[in-house]
Amino acid sequence: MRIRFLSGILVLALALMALNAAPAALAQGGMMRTECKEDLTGKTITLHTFGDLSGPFAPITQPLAAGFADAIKYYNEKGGICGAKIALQQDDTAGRQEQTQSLYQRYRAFDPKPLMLLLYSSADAELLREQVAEDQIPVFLFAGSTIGLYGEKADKPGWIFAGIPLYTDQFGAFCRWLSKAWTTELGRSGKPKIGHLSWEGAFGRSTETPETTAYCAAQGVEVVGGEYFLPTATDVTAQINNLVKKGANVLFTTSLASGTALIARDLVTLGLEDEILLSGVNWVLDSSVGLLGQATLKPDGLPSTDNIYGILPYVWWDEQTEGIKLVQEQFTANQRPLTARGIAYLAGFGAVDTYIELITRTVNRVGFAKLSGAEVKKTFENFQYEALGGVFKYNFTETVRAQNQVRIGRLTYARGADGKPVVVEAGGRKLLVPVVVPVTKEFETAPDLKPGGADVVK
Amino acid sequence: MEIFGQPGFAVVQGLVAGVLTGGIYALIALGIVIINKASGVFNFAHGYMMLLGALIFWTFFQNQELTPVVAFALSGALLTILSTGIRYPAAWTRSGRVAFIAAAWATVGFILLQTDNLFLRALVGTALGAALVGLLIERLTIRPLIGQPLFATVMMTLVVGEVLLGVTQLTWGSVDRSLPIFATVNALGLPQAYPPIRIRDVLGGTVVIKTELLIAFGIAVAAFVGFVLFFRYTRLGLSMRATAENADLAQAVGLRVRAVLATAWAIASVLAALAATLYSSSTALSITMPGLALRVFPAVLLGGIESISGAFVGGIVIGVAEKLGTVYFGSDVGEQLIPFVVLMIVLIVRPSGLFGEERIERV
Amino acid sequence: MSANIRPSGVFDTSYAQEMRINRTRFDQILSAGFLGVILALPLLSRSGPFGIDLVQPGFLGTVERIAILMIAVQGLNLLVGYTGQITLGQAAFMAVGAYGTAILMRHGVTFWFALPIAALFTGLVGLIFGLPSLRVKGFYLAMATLAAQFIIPWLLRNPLAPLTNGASPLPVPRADLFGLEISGLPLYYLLIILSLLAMIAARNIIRTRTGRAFVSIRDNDVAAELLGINVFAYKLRAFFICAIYAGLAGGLMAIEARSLSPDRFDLRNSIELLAMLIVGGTGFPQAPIFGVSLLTILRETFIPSLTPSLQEWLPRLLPFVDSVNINAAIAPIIFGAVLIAFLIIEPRGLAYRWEILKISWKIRPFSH
Amino acid sequence: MNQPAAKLRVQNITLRFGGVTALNDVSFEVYQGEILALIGPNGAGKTSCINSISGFYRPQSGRIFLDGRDITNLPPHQRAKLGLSRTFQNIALYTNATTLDNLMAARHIHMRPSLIGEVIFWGMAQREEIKHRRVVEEIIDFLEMQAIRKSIVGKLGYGLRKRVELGRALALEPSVLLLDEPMAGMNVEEKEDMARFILDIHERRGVTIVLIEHDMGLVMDIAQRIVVLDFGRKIAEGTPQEIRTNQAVINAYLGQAG
Repeated sequence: MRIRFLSGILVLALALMALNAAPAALAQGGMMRTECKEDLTGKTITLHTFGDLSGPFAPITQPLAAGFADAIKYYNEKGGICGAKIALQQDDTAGRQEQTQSLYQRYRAFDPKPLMLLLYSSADAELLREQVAEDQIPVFLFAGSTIGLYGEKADKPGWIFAGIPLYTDQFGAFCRWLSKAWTTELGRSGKPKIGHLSWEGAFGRSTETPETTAYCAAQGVEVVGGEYFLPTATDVTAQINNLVKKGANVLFTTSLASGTALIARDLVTLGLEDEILLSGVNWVLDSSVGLLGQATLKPDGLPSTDNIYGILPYVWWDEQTEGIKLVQEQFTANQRPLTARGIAYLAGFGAVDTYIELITRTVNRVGFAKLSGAEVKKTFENFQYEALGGVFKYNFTETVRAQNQVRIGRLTYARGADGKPVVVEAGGRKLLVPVVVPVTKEFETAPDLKPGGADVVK
Repeated sequence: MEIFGQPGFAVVQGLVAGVLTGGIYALIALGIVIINKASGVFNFAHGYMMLLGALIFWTFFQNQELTPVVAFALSGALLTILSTGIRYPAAWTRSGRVAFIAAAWATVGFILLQTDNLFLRALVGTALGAALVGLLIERLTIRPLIGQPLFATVMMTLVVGEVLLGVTQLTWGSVDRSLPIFATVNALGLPQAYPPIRIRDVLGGTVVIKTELLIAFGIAVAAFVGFVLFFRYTRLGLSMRATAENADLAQAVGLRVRAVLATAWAIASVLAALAATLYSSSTALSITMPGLALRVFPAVLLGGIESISGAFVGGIVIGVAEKLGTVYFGSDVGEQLIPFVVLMIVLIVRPSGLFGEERIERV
Repeated sequence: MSANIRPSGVFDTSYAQEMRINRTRFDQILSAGFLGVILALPLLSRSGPFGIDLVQPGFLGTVERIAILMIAVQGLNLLVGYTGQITLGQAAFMAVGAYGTAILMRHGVTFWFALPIAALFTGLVGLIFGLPSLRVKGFYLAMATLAAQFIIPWLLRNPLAPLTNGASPLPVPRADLFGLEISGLPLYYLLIILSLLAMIAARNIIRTRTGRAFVSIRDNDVAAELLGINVFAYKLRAFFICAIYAGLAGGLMAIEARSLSPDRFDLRNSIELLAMLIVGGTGFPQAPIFGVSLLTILRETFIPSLTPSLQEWLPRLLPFVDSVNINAAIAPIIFGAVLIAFLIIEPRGLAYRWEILKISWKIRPFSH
Repeated sequence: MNQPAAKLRVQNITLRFGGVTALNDVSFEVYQGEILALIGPNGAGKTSCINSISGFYRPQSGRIFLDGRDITNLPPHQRAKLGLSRTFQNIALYTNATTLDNLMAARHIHMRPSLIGEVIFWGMAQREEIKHRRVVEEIIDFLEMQAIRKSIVGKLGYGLRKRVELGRALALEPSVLLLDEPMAGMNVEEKEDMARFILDIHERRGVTIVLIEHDMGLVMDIAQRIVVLDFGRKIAEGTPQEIRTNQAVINAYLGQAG
């Protein structure tokens, strides 16, 4: 198995290099790590994380965990946190809330108390929001749950920080871009009308709030309604037909890879691939979507998942930066399968990098002896940092605790000099190589659409 | 043209999609019904057996490498099945049987090791692999509970599901996979799904039939016909029916109840793999698969928990109810509420299901 | 199913004495001791007054959840174990109790009213889903309750969304007693006491008229009807009581978790409650104590404490498997393997084993 | 004839299962305080008749009266409240409960319903328990079952289970007791015990008894009147002496040739 994965990755990497398919590298300096003021050699600092590793969100959390593991291995070789070794404490909740609760109570009681919790489920954050405030344990969350971060009325304790933009803000940013790009860049006529088509559940419904609908309307984008499907659905043609009947010409999805690929496939089935633009939150711009979507091709010969638009709040694998090079190197060295080459692995790697920076800065400020969750939170509340040399950009303040620098990206496939898609062979199968291209080159601040947020339309 | 206020073509589209999806539901239901028939146990592990079966198929279908160890193990499974499960014509001599087994073994080994026809290899490999899984489950977890309270056995199937989940995570991880089985190879050399069948101008619009779902439906129907014939005419099928009716009596007349039980599990496991593979080919092979089996429970009940034809009708009815419900009331009602409302209505009107047997009580 | 072997040397002088739950001194000491240990646990933890670090503070939360789930499983035991009606909807009934309590509290009703009102309301919902028991039995009835398991969360997610926050979490205010907030230790003791009362109440139901009617229905519903028991009415009563227990457990879960979401009450949870009952020993009064404790401690304490060392050692034993896959597989495989072993060794449940143990103790040194 | 008032009256009942007619226009009366035996060859409809009286089957036509009250449309549990009690051909005990609990369960209709009281089990509820426990203990003594008081009935032998079932039927304090083959499958000794119990019940408690039994000798000994069924029809009714010599009965038992 090893040899197969390895050869696949190598072929892929070679293909990418030879093609130079990626856009021009973003100008980035080297890795900007704060200098250590204190030498912590001989000590161990643990990174605490638990989440759904074996439940319904496992497709996205297992690559994330792979990212943690590889990053910790790599950074420990490079000196850890100011010489201190990074250890990982990780547990599986299987997506069960009781298990989250019990693991949290376990973690809370660790001696020393965790400096930070790394979580990756909206539901976990929502459950623990008040408890972590009581116990003074900050959380770094790789999900975009508005309620998790800000509570029901946006006034609740601020101990949770999100590594990706809130889903509501992502949707707002998409509306803003869509209204500008609709007739120009996208060359469409009429008005954009969005229909939500997402997974059932809190995650899938997180983008459809009164605030986002009003904001989009103010941007000239109408939200015509929402339809939902279960992760086990085989067919969403009925849902698509319903939304089309309501006038939707854009579908926005909040789902993971299999859900997005299913929608793309059914759009092609219904022959609507040219009429309807498919878009979604950051998870839809993932290699896994690009790989799954290849089974169905559009009449133009490209996979159904070609030209999905979405939020790209970080630098993608195809962009040439120092950070990406580093991640790619480690990815290859650890023989990760092609299917893991997505946002989750990147996020996992970036989270460890962020953790190191966070602890380093806190140690520099208060000294190792006084290191505590409360101090880490203070560092977080004034945290300007570009993780992995710019792959993730954080600009946290006391009131803005979610990453909010976004770009719009497009999922497509690598093409050769002749303009034709390139076919590579990996693991014994022929594949097109999914790439994500930023449509807007510059990062912009996403609108603030949490209840009572700055950009909420009154 | 409208039907009750909805565009006619959308209704027809919903109907078609419902029937085709229902075919896969029916196949899943069939697996659950067969185990229930043989042992009276409702199998909660079926969803996990599906996941495992589809992953086995994926392994054979997508990868060219296969260690001889796996091939050997699977042909060993065949050997076991042949030498214990099936009785050969009595006229065969001992050497004839040995030759037969050896030939079967060699053929399977050859198929499993060759890589030119991945589909055939995957078919044979999955059938054997899934059967082996079923046999192992039965032997290691179900058989020790023979004679114990039924509850314990039902519980055991739940636990087996948990272990199977762990095994799939350990071996395959959790990434979503694509499994394009019903596909041609396009100009780029990529597998490509057959284009959908479009029927234009049906009640004011175009109705689309997904080819892979249609093929899956065809296979499901074929499987059903096969099983109905199997239970009606083959010796093994008849003995399974007899055992289901009254295990003690079956034992008394010389049927091998344990062998029948093992066969039921092997068959159900193969059916689970088949259903899961067909399902995956129409969407993706995802770890959410076990959830699909839960959605099929209403179909099983609707048809009657011991009825094979009931499983088929139940699957189709639930599939159609879901899709038409979505067309008329939106997906949150159609897919999440309607199947269970239908279930409640059936239970109130006809408690034993559409095809279940009503039993007369005696004192 | 009381043991038919009586300890020698124990004589009852009145029927009242014979009917006691703890009839012998040994039983009394055992129960009192067990309860004492549970009540003393917080004092032995780091957060307790003596600063002793014998009990992990996280374990107290586990005991709280055991206490809550014991109530739900005891309800299930009355319905499934004693009346013989299967339900797959217990978690949905818990959801009704939990959301009912939370919604009432959010509208200013004090916890002490909200809980019983919500529990009673849950009882009524249970009655509705018990109606099919008029005509259907066994697994078909289970499926009617399966419908409850899907319809109730659907109602919570969709039409009731203005009250429940839909699929999003619903924050629950803190319970208070005369202005004093109930959290930490008081919450712990509240949960233990209520759980204990619920156990005693169930035990009392079991040993009196209603309980005997339940058992009659389970063992022979035809005979029960012909001998004067209104079978349907008593089935409904069983559903009602079972749902009240579920509602009670749900309401307590609401104030323990402080945040509710429909996902917490899905079919998986219902099935797991049944699993706890079966592991505990269906139809034994002690089943909830054994079953809930075993499964919860296994999942919440045993597996997490094994995980770090397994995460370290397994990748070395299985170098060809990705360590991430190993981490994801640890919990389900251990959980499953332990239960498989358990089911094969004692398929009738821990309480059954316990009875056998007690009998063999009484008649020692003879084995029969 | 100067007969006492009819305790139980079966009037023209007809019972069909699909195409099979189990009872065809059967009528008879059971008088207060007598032992009536219901006999007939296998499949004659005896058990169907008992089942119809106790309410398990609903006849398509005909009426049934208890103490002059029409009970045809009452559900079985209400008939039990009016004083009908029965045993079953294939013992139908609560197999996983003890003898004591089986008998206590039959006290159901005599106990005051109070769920709240039971939950608390204090004061009245407890006194109520003890009161009925005394009644049950009397029956246990009467039927000589002291040794098996706390045994799970599922583990008892056949003869004892029959006795427990009789005890359970008695614990209901019935005015009419329907016994469906109480002595089937017993040895001579057990049969004698059972016959003694039945006679005792009849004499000491004044219970009206309807009995199905195959053992003609016994029937002739203990029954005061006999009703004979054949193929769902009543073919004879009368004292043991009359039945013994009735040609129709002889034909039914020995076949038409006789």
